[in-house]
Amino acid sequence: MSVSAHETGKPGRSFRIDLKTAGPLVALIALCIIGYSLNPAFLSEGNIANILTRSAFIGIIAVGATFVITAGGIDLSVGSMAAFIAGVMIIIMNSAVEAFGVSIWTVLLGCGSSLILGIGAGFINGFLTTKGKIEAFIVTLGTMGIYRSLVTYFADGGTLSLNSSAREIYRPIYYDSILRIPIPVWVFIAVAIIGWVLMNRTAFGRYCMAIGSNEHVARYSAIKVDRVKTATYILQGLCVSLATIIYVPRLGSASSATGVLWELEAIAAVIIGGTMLKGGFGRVGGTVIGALILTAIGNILNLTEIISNYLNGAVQGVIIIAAVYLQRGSLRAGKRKAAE
Amino acid sequence: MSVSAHETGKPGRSFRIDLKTAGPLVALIALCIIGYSLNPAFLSEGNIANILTRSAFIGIIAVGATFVITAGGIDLSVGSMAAFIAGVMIIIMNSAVEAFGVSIWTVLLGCGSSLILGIGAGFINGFLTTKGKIEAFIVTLGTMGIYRSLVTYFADGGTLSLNSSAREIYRPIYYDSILRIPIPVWVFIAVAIIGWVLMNRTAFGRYCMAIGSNEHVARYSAIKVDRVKTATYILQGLCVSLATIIYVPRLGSASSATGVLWELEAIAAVIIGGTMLKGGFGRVGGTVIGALILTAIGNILNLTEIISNYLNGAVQGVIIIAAVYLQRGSLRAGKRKAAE
Amino acid sequence: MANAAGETAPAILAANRISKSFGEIPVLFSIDFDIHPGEVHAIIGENGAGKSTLIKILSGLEQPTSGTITYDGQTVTLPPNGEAEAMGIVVIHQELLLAEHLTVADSIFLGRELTRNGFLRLREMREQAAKILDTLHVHVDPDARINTLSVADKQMVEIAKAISRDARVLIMDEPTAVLSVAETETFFAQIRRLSAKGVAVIFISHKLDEIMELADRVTVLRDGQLIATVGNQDLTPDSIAQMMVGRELSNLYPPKHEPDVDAPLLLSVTNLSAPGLKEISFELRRGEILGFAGLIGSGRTAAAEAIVGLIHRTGGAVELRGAPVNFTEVSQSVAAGLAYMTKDRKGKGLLLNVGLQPNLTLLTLAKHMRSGFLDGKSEVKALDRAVRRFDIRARDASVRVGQLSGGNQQKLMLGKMMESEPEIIIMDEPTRGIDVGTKQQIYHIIAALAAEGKAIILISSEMQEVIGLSHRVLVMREGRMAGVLEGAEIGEAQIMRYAAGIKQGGDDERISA
Amino acid sequence: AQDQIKIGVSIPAATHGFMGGLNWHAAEAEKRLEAANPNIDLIIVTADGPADQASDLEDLVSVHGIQALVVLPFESEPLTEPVRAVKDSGAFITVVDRGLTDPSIQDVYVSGNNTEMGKVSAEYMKTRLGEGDNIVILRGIPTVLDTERFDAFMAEIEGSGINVLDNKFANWNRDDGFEVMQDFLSRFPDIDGVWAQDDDITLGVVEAVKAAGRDKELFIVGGAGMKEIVKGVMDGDELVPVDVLYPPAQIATAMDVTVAHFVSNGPVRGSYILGSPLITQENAAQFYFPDSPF
Ligand SMILES: Nc1ncnc2c1ncn2[C@@H]1O[C@H](COP(=O)(O)OP(=O)(O)OP(=O)(O)O)[C@@H](O)[C@H]1O
Ligand SMILES: Nc1ncnc2c1ncn2[C@@H]1O[C@H](COP(=O)(O)OP(=O)(O)OP(=O)(O)O)[C@@H](O)[C@H]1O
Ligand SMILES: [Mg+2]
Ligand SMILES: [Mg+2]
Repeated sequence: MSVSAHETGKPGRSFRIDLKTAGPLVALIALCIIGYSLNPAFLSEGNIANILTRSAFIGIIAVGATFVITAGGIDLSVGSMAAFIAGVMIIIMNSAVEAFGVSIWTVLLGCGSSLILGIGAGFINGFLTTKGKIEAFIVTLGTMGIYRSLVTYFADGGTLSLNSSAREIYRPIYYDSILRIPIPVWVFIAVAIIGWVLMNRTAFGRYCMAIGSNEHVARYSAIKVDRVKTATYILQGLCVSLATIIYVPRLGSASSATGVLWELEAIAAVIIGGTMLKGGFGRVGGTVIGALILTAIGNILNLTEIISNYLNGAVQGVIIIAAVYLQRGSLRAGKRKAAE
Repeated sequence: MSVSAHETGKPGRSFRIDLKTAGPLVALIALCIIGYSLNPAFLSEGNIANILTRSAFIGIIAVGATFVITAGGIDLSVGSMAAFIAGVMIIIMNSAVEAFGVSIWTVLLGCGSSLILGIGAGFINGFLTTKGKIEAFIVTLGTMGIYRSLVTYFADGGTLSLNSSAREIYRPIYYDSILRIPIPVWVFIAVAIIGWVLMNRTAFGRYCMAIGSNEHVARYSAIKVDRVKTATYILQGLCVSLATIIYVPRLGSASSATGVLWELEAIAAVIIGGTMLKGGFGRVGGTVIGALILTAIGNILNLTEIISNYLNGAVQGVIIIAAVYLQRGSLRAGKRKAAE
Repeated sequence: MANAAGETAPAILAANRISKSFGEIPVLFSIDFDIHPGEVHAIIGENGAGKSTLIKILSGLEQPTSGTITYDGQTVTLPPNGEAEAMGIVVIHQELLLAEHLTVADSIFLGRELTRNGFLRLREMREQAAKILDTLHVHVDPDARINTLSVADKQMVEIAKAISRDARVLIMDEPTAVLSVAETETFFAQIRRLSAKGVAVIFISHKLDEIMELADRVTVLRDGQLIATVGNQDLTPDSIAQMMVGRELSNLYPPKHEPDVDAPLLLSVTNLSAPGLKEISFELRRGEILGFAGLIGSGRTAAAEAIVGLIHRTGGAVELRGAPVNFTEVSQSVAAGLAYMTKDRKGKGLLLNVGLQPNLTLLTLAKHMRSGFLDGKSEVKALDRAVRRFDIRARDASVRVGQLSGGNQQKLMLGKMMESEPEIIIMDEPTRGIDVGTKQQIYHIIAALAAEGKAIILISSEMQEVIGLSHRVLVMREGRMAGVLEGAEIGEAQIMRYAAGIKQGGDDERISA
Repeated sequence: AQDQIKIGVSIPAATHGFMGGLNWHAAEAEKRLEAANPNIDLIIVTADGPADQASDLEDLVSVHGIQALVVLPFESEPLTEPVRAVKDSGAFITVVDRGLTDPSIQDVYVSGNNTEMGKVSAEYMKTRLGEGDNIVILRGIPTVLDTERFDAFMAEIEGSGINVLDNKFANWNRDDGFEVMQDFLSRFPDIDGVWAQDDDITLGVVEAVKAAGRDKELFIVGGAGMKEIVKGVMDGDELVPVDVLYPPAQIATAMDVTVAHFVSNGPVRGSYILGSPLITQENAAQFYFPDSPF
């Protein structure tokens, strides 16, 4: 009856961690089977590389969103923020090329400014939410409009394109591979691992969960609630800026159409992954799988002709609901098993 | 020392209600002053009628959203649902015209089917959320995709247009006035009053607040939690269907572009109005003002040319944040006053 | 212990003429209070007397309106938000303060995680947590999430959290309110160990025998005023009670009226099983008070929740007035005249962020409708009634329930349940956190209800209460019935023997009447 | 300035490349026309959807009291009645690009030609490909004009023996163009031509094709006349050898014509259909506006 410390040691726990992500994983595997049966090309190396690379953007952003949501917040501005950062990066790199010519420094300058912008934008969201005491939904709805408009303004309604010689240097960051794995995927893996460690192996992760679960408790536990919440938005900004850094070399441009609806996709990835929208409980591993699920759905729809193009959205909707249902189901089964 | 019942009675409560809506009201008045100073035509009768009529759509939908959010849920599907209902209404009315010719019954048939569809769609959201135990965000993200896609499918990628003779009969519902007040505004007023009464003067409203603030407590208090939650989604569906009934005669058509982003606007109106996104606390009066604020912002941007069109979104964002900040500020001041 | 040195050693923490008002409403008036290293200092007083407010001030969570705090002889302004913990002032709050989604180990270490190079030392934290829980004889998994624990286990986790911290002053606000005798004993053993090490302990409780047992000095508050601070040797339970309530307390328990032998059977439960519950059988007659005793986690709550349909029944049958019932929602059991009052007032009983009136009527809104609309006047009347009947005290009409004192919340919850006018009442820890004076009133109310012909199940960890009120006592152990006691058998020793598993109930002791 | 003539210009917001170009041309035309005609005040408003645009039209009448309206309807049917309401207020109406359901409302109609655009694209395909060759199509957003382009293309390609492997919506968006094309490439080992229909999509397609190293085996036909693409055509790009014009500058034409109605002597009426010529290396220079954002 009594639980000794040894019984509760490693094996039991890592088993439960597996169970937690098992839900989304089951859904992902089911999707893969569907994909393969519709078109064997689904599991070709090229296609898998495509899926992984594409999911990197949303995935990286969603890892950041996992922290914001776990701490009880929400960030609707990520898509616009990405467009804005991409736009400013391009403007800065283009002027740098004009002033100093092209070199690897041009790209580094671009990346540096991206990081600064991301952190700054995240800070603004965090500051307005915590110190301004305005609901996160409103703050980030507002900044969403602001960033989207600013990029349209900078681009004069059109497209900001990266100077072609700078692009030549920058291009490999999206298109090259290391050990046959595309660089964006490496970045995604790194962000996911760092995110997982932050969430599960540092006090910061604990604080996010505590704040999302009960802000009073966190406050009474001497946690600097405002600071931690702001940090989650900054982390989110950082993730957006990383995603933008690997996004820009892909098409070398930014416009008002960049990153539209990424916020919804990112939040969906987080929630499909098993994090609760109300906060208190975050799963970075689940988020990664959530991002893969979303990308895979889009990919599968492109690989088959059986569904009217007009109905893509419907199929997507049904699959998302089904995937989450499946996940809840298998989770419940898992729990029952664990109880036995 | 001990609370006498009279102290907790009527006067105190209605005083508090006034204070609660005062915040958004201050923001609205500030906006009106800005609007008038930019262009005196802002306060012309015609323009005011336009603003009121326009805000009716979002306003009616937002009244429904107030219940969903108060009970701790969220509904992202409202915009698509409106498009879908509008589409099906038009199809039904067009076939009715073909089969039986045009009469007032055509319009009544359309309205009837709109109500049934709205209730049904709301029920589906509610059912999947409560019985399927899937997060409302995911369920309604899914149905959002499904409805949007279905209307595209029905319209074959184009636009569904109401038969012009049916439109002739239906047209007054949007364009006519009674006692110089446009009919949509009357509907809005009616929905707002009914919503306010439901929220503040019936057991249902009380239950919504209880569920949103603590579902356990609600369950232990003999509240049929699943049923009440489902009812909020049905109410939301009903509101969407009413909004659609007055929307269809305006443009006489539905397409995949109908109702895009209405969900964000509706939720924004609710939250600007002072309802908390986490649930537990709903203000129908605030929501109405929130909807007016959003419409007024759009209108003001059309009044003046001083701002680049590209920056519309930015101005909108800044005003929304500022309005909510103002509201919180004046609310805080109000509270302090009440405490003194 | 401190008694030898305590008198001369300087106070570690002291409040000097502390006053506190919330807005315009005064709650504390010029209170002097001090505590010495190694001393156990109890604070007692009626519900709403200001005890919790005083300790919040002593731990920095509230700032006094006037007066000063001295710590280690220095006048200090204590930092807010639990930061005083870094100075060695550790608090267990009256209202459970745990984040529901964290695990037990996470909660115990929240805010002062063990880290190495910035990474959490998870295994170490888990092992330490397990060790602390073990010394308290608490059988919870350090990896269990808080939201899966019962209220009592949560309380034990809070205690574990507090004693694991490096406290110089340990402040505890009614830590034992939901604990039964056995848990209280192990807990007290830890307190004694800590105070022997020189930790100063401030302790609030409404259980006067605990005060007698543990405290070196006792401070009595009434209506925010300091009545007296007296040494243990000068105390008797009667004198404490009198100081607290300001009047003589006689007959804490009303006389028992045995129900008629042929009184109709209202509730009959056979072999009821549910998660955490195995084959419970008993019967309940009109006019009868059936006590449920047992250690924490013994399944008393599970039994009640299975009967009213809050948890899913896996086997057995329940009959109400002879007709089989299987409730799946509380609304059904309430409609059938069977009401259950939870002991988890914060998590399941009350909406903390709204006022008194909506809470009181939430269970019975149907009663307050006039032609489909809520009748505010009728709700106001109901509140008026409940305030009088249960002596609910709030300083200001507009307070949210979360701002009421713990005992007054409990009274409000009692009022809420009684609003439904049930015929069968299951009360889970009905006097949790209630002062002796009001307790007496409530006991009389319970007895009167039984005399009126209602049937009552009284789940309580306070053994005296079960003994003093019940006609029969059902003792539970590990989810099963350990035995049933009747008449003269009902006594502390017997109950403990069943509860601890020393004695098993044989077939002959099965409920007969 | 008491006889200031107010002209409202209502267009969709700059949410993708073509509309961005259109917005830019509108803003340029405003500056130019207002400078040239001091008594003319042009008021540009942008909308995010049909309902929003209907509101804009109301505002132009109620707060600005416009004498003329230049409108590019978000969608034809829904905006017919709102434009009629403007007409009823006495304003001169110029409709751009997407015709109203009731053409009698408009005084002037200026338009590109979606049907022709689809047809011209298909005709070019037929010159390069033949029996048994495979193409894929990336479409825009499901709307009437997309359907017009698509239907015209399919009608023209019919009977040529060219296989249309599949068509998917790429939402007039570069990223979607990139991803959809990637998936086409993994799905179909043999693609000879791509009709991308819009130059934003084209840019995404180009990257996907280059990344897959299949740029030698196929060519792409875009549409609209984005400056980057036109420049490529001019420079003899083999992957995107031609473009089909669908000029965003048509809004400027419409504004010119409308202003002319007020400042010139003769009345201005009728239709100005701009046509969709094929942009080739030879004629590209005349379609190249390096200053435009599009
Ligand atoms: N934040 C607050 N705002 C307003 N009033 C408050 C607040 N906190 C406490 N009070 C009031 O202060 C008084 C004293 O409350 P306190 O919690 O200190 O009582 P207590 O002695 O701990 O009672 P109990 O034994 O019931 O726990 C009560 O009347 C309570 O309503
Ligand atoms: N094995 C179990 N599985 C699921 N739920 C359980 C299990 N054991 C207990 N519970 C739940 O825990 C809650 C309280 O437990 P329990 O009934 O054991 O407490 P109790 O005997 O009243 O003692 P105390 O409340 O003092 O701890 C109940 O809601 C019960 O349903
Ligand atoms: Mg207290
Ligand atoms: Mg102008």
